[in-house]
Amino acid sequence: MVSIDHYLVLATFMFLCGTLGVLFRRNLLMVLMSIELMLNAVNLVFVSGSRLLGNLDGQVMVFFIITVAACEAGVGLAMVIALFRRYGTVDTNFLRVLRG
Amino acid sequence: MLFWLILFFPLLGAFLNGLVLRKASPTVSHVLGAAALVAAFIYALITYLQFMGAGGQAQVITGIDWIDAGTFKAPFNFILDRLSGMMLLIITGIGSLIHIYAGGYMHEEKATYRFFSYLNLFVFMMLLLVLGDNLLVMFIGWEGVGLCSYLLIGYWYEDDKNAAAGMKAFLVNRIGDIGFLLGIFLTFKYFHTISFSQLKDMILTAGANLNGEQLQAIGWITLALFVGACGKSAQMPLYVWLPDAMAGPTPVSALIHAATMVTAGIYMMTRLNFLFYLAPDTQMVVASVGAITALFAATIALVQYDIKKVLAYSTVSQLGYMVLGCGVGAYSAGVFHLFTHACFKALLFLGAGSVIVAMHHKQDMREMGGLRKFMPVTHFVMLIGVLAIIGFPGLSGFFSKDEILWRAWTGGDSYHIQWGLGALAAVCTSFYMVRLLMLTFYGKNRSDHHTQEHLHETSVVMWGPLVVLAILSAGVGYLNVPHILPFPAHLLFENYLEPVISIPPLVADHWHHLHAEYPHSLEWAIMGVSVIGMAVSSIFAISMYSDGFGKLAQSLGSVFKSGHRVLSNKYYVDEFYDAYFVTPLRDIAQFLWKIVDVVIIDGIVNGVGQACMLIGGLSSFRMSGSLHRHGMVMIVGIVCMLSVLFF
Amino acid sequence: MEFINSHILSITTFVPLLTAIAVLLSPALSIARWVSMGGSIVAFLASLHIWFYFDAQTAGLQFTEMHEWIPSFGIRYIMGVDGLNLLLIMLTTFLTPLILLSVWHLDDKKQKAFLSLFMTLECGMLGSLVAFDLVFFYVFWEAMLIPMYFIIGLWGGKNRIYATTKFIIYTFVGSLLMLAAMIVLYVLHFQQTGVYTTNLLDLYGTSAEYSTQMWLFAAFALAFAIKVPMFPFHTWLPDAHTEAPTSGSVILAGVLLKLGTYGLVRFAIPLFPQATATFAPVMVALGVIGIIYGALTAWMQKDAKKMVAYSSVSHLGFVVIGSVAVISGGAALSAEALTGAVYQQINHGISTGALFFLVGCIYDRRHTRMLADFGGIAKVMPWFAVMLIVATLSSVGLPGTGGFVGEFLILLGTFLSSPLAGATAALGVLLGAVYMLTLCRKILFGPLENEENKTLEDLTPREFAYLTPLAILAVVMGVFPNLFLDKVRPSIENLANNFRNYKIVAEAPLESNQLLGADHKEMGH
Amino acid sequence: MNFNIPSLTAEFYLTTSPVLILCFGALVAMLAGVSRRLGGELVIYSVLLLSLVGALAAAVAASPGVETAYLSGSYLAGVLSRFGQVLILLVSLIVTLLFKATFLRDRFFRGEIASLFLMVITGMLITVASEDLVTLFVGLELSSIGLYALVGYLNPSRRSQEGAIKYFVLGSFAAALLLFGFALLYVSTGSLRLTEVSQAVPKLLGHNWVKLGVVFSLAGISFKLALAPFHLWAPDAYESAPTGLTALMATTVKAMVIILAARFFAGSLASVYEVWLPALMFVAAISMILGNIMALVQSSLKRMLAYSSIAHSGYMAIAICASSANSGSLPVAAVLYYLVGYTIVSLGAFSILMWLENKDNDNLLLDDISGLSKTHPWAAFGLAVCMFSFAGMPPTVGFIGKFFVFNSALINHLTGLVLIGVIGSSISLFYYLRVIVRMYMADPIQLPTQLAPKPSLLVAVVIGATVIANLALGTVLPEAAMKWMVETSKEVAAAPGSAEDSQSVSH
Repeated sequence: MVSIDHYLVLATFMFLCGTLGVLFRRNLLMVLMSIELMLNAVNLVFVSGSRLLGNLDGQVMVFFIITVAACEAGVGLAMVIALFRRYGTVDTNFLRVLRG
Repeated sequence: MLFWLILFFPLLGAFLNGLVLRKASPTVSHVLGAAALVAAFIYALITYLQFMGAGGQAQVITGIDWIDAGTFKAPFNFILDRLSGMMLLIITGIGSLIHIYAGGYMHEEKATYRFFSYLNLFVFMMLLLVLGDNLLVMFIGWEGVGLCSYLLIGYWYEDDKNAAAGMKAFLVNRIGDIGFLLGIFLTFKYFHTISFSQLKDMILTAGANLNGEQLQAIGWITLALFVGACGKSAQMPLYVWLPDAMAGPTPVSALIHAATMVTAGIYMMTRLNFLFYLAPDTQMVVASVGAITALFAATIALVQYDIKKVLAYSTVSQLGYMVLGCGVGAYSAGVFHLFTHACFKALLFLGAGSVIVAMHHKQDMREMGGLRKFMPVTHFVMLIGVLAIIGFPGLSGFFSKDEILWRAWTGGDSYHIQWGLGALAAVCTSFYMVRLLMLTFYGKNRSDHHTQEHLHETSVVMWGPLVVLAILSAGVGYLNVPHILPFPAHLLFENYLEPVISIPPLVADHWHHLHAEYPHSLEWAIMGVSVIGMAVSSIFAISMYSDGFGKLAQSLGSVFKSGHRVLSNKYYVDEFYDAYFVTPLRDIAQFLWKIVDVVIIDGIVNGVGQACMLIGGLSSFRMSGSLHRHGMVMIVGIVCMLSVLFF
Repeated sequence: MEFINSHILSITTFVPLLTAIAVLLSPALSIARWVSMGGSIVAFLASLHIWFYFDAQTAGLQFTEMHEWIPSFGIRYIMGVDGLNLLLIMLTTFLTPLILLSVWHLDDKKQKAFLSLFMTLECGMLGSLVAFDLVFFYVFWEAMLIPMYFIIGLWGGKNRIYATTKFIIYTFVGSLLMLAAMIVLYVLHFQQTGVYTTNLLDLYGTSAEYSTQMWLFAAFALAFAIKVPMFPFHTWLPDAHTEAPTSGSVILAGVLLKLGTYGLVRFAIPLFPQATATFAPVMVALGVIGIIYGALTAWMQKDAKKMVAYSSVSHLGFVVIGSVAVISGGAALSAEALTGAVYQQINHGISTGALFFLVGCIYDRRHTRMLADFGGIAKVMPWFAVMLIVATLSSVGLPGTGGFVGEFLILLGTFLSSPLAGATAALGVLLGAVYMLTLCRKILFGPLENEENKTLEDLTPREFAYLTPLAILAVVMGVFPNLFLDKVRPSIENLANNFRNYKIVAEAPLESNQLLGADHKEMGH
Repeated sequence: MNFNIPSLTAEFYLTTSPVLILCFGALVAMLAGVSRRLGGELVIYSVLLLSLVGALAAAVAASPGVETAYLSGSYLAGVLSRFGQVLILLVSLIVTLLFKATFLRDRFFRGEIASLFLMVITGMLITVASEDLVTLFVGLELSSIGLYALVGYLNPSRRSQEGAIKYFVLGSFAAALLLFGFALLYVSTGSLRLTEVSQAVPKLLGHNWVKLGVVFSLAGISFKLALAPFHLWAPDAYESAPTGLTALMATTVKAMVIILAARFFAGSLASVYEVWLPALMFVAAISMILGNIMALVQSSLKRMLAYSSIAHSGYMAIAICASSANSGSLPVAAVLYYLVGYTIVSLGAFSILMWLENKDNDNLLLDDISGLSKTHPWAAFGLAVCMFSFAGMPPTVGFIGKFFVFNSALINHLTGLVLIGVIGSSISLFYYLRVIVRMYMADPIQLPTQLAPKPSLLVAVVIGATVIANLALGTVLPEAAMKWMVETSKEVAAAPGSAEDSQSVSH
């Protein structure tokens, strides 16, 4: 019997992977992908939870998350493109003007 | 009512001269100042006569309330008894003479309103001091006379030295005043009153009921008050201000630093004699300090050249006698010497002032000599003054000083040393006073040509008071003639003060010798020692200084070179104080300001601020900038939150 | 009359604030001057009304006013007068017109703002003196900092920004801790009685555990110690004084510092009697250190104003030790010392105020305050010399001036409480003379050498006008202290004898006039 | 499980009308923007104003006596929601009006921007009115995503682009954290409705997943509230965004999240405070310290205000911590009072900055306002009042707010937090004073483009109103306002799951 904990651990692992990606990848696109990974980990939890609880709220949430993630990706990519078009880079190291 | 006028006139004079008539001519100031005093004297005399006519019983004159806080009460009450009545006359009487004289002395000054204002104020304060019925009113006068002394010493403030001398006088007096204050605190703490009349009642009537704690406290009270007396009456080790105070105009020296203010300590001790009697240990200290001061100052006076300095040290020395008198329990003797001293020392100072005016404000005796020819009156009165102070038989000093020395000798074995010191001091006194007289009035005139041309006797305004004082100096001694001498009335003064001086029954045994009978031969012997010592040293001084600084004087000076140097440098006391008190204090103050305040305290305060800035700068620099670092900080935050929650 | 008597405190407090607004709205500086002077005189007259109608027979709170302010938190607008604040109110309203007179001649562009700020400051000071509700008090206490901050910061000397920032932050830190302590006390009172209130009269007697009391007392005492300022929290003061304009220094030394000692007496001591008894030795020790330390550092100063500033540290040390002179094994305070402390506050206001004015006079003429630049001024400015000497004598506590009465009573009471402390503090009397006479000597005496000093003009009639009242008062307070002490005696004895369970009764029952029309229920609890 | 399709009554439409009006306005603005003729500044301006005023009117008018949940808790109508919505709409309206007076007017009043703007507001309205984690999430994201875009797009420059990207990446990251927390809560408790979650949590106290879920949710909420150590986006975003948006971020976003946090912690999870209180105390403390300390060294005004807003979030968090115990609605009322005060003051400060800025200088430095009192005395005065208020000096609202917060905290024995708050406030005074020092005690300096804004009646009215409101709330109004706050927050205290026995503190 695969208990819910297994899903949770897997999801946590995925979430951590995503987190590490955000923390350590210098390429903005990869950072965006990592965030997507984190969201998907969340989705996994919701889906498995929904399944476990026999309750569709989790599924509904997942739909919303997917939608919102798409929006986010849209805005994010637009920003990255704007950055690339203007400065020719998508490296996060470029983003160091604001500090202090 | 008359009584209040005594206080009112000097105050009015001070007010008018000081604040209203600032544009008035010197003559107006003089007349106003002197008139205020003369009026005060007249009223004092009337009051005194009324008082004595009524039997001379002490009476308390109630005034308004002054301070009234908690259980502490200090009303403006005044005490009129034989002691304060006598002081009243001395102050206003001698004060009037000096005020009159001062007009002549100060005639070259352009605006003397300040001078007379201060002098009048001084008299007012002095009257408060002697009339106050409680320690606190006395303390007003006590500090008030200090203030006036400060202002008058620094009268010629444009010379920084004078200003410094005034300040020194004030500060040294303040040291004593702290002692006085502590005395007041202790008195209030243990007796719940500071009124003289109440204290006296309490001690004398309920003397037996005093508990041990109170008796012990009396020791401390008297000691503390004596510190105050040391300050005001220029005793060791607080005498240093008095010689410097000679920077003031000479009438000031005469009035304040010889006749009146400096005697405040003796007056206070006499006023509280019932307390001092209860503290034999303190009395021992008092007597010792008095005797040591008398000799110490006298030795310094031996070698001074400044005429006023000699008189100043002489004053310190004479005050030592008075204190010695108090210390051995002979308060009436002390006060009697105060009285005679007021006369002859005022005379000597005013005479010296007369000389100084004639010499165009030169005070060095090395430039004088032979003034007898030019100033016969001054010479004559000075001669009387000198004879009085050295104790020439028949003049006032003879009676008063010998009485003190006699009481010291009979005070018991423990007081023989004090007697010895006093007698030695008397020998010195004769020497330096005769030396002063010789150097000033005899021999050849040593001043420069210009001064010599203008040498002449001073005006009547100045020599008039001198004559009066000379008569007093010669005569007042007969008020207290010892039993052994053939005279119609003996010990008038002592009997007069009898009601004031009261030995508490508790310690009557200890002081029994004050009333004991002694063989006449002993008294003759003691007197003989003094007279012989006086005569020998006077003759010695005459022979040494018959014509200026003769060979003998010079050779003695070179033989005792180091001794002479120590004496002329006044035992280096000022230097000692400077090196061991003033300079360290200054260093500490500098350290407190420059190091503690600026570096340590402000350093911490500003350091905290700067540390915040530094941490802020570092943290905002380290944390921000990179996207990843932001994320990292967030993860660290989550980890911290988890650890807070789980552990 | 009825109305006036029941609102006199509000009138006294808020007339200056209204004046401040009117000053801002005045079309011209000349009008603004008269408006401000008028307002300050009205406030003074109002305080005279208090003085004359004050019942000196009772320790109770008089002229009380109470309105609801934030009733749901039990916070009220409570004002009252008793012997502890009466004299300070008088001092404040008395000094303000004099200060306005001293700045009469200034006519730069910002002067209107100055007058306005100054009147606001007066409102703040009066408000914190009469407030009997902790939060209400705190509002004035802190709000007062703002005008003072600007007065130093805008009209100050070269280093003014540092000084004024230091001043405000220092005070603010202490005050905030006190605010926290106030709230804790408020909560404690609620736990004991079930009523939320910040009414000081109700809070007296709130018992707290010993350890809690310690902390609360420490917080209150810190706030007040900074304001006083007590050693070692004093370093803001010399800076603030040195940089502040003359008028600012006068009001700072004259009144603002007194609020610290007033706060100790009004709040810290009666609210936390147990802690007071425990902390008294510490406070006395710091006070005595302050006396000696302030005097010694003052002695070393080369700047006349800084010297007077440090002298304040020394003088207020006296007031502090007088306030906490515990006697009878901690059962009571020494009434003598407390009287002295209350009295000395006023004296210090008068004498130090006068000293700052006088330093201002020569600064106006020479634009320097360095002692070395002066000497022999007495010759060209004899009246100035008279005034300076009178102020000096009052400052060194010469008998016959007010300073003596205060210092003497403080020392006496302290001595009764602790002979060692009293004796050590008495050294301050000597050291006080040391530096003050040095000041006099360096300014007034000695040869008149500096060419610039030879042409100095003596006091002008305007300067006379504001110095003479101070000089006269200094003497009157020394000779007729009972004139003042009679008014304050019952209150002081009440505090001194009953500080262990202190209560003040409001003479007129405090009736709650609904300020906001709110009903009286506690809510949210 | 309830699969009944809820009936959508007229009442529902009425209560949701603010949201609907804004959505409609957003659509209109977007469509109008397409047309060249209709996309003019004036048209868009009117659309914005009309929809905001309409929504405001609707929000005020919708007066639910009792809290009512629609769509199985997805939309919650009640006094607290209305409070939040009115506050947000009012501020948005004022910001919109202010944009009219700035150099950005020609950029702001364009179809797509206005549409985004209205969407952001819509998201906020939804968030404050939701009890369901789904709507809550959608509302949050709607407002956030819109803001990301606006920050980068309204006035593009290297700085604003960088700021937008940082804000976006970190925001999405935080959203993921928040979602992860929600997911864990969901898995543990089986529900996405706060009321149900709160009922289930007490039974699961020992369950580590719940704690994990709460911590992650807290992290997400802290991020939105800019609580340290989740605050680092704020300075960058505040500094790089056009000032009008900064004002919006500092006020409305904060209001939204505070109300959300009040619902979440003070309401639903109050009875199980063990699982979140230590963590929230931790972030509150860190925020007060770090925010204030880091603000000390800033030279850009907006950046300084960003750090200061972090500290203020910390103060508000104190009150939320205080609501953990059986303390009734007082702490929530206190935090709402503080929030209103902070909103007024921030609005005042930012509106002055907005007015002063120009094309060449849209990020004022401390030096730039040197001598402002001489050149623009009233602006300087307004800013000074704001600074004193931020610092919590009486007689401003800042003091009363701080008093209420400290009060509620000390009633609940959070002495340590209050002490940190006191220390933080003391530090903060320094940097607020620096602004005043610059304005009043320094001489004007020569700038490439002088700050010479056109006098604007509107700006004057706004600044005047904030100053007056500020002083009024600090002096005469606290009682009335506090009463209102208490009424408003009763809903939270009365929410199921919060302490039932919430009469009074007894120890």
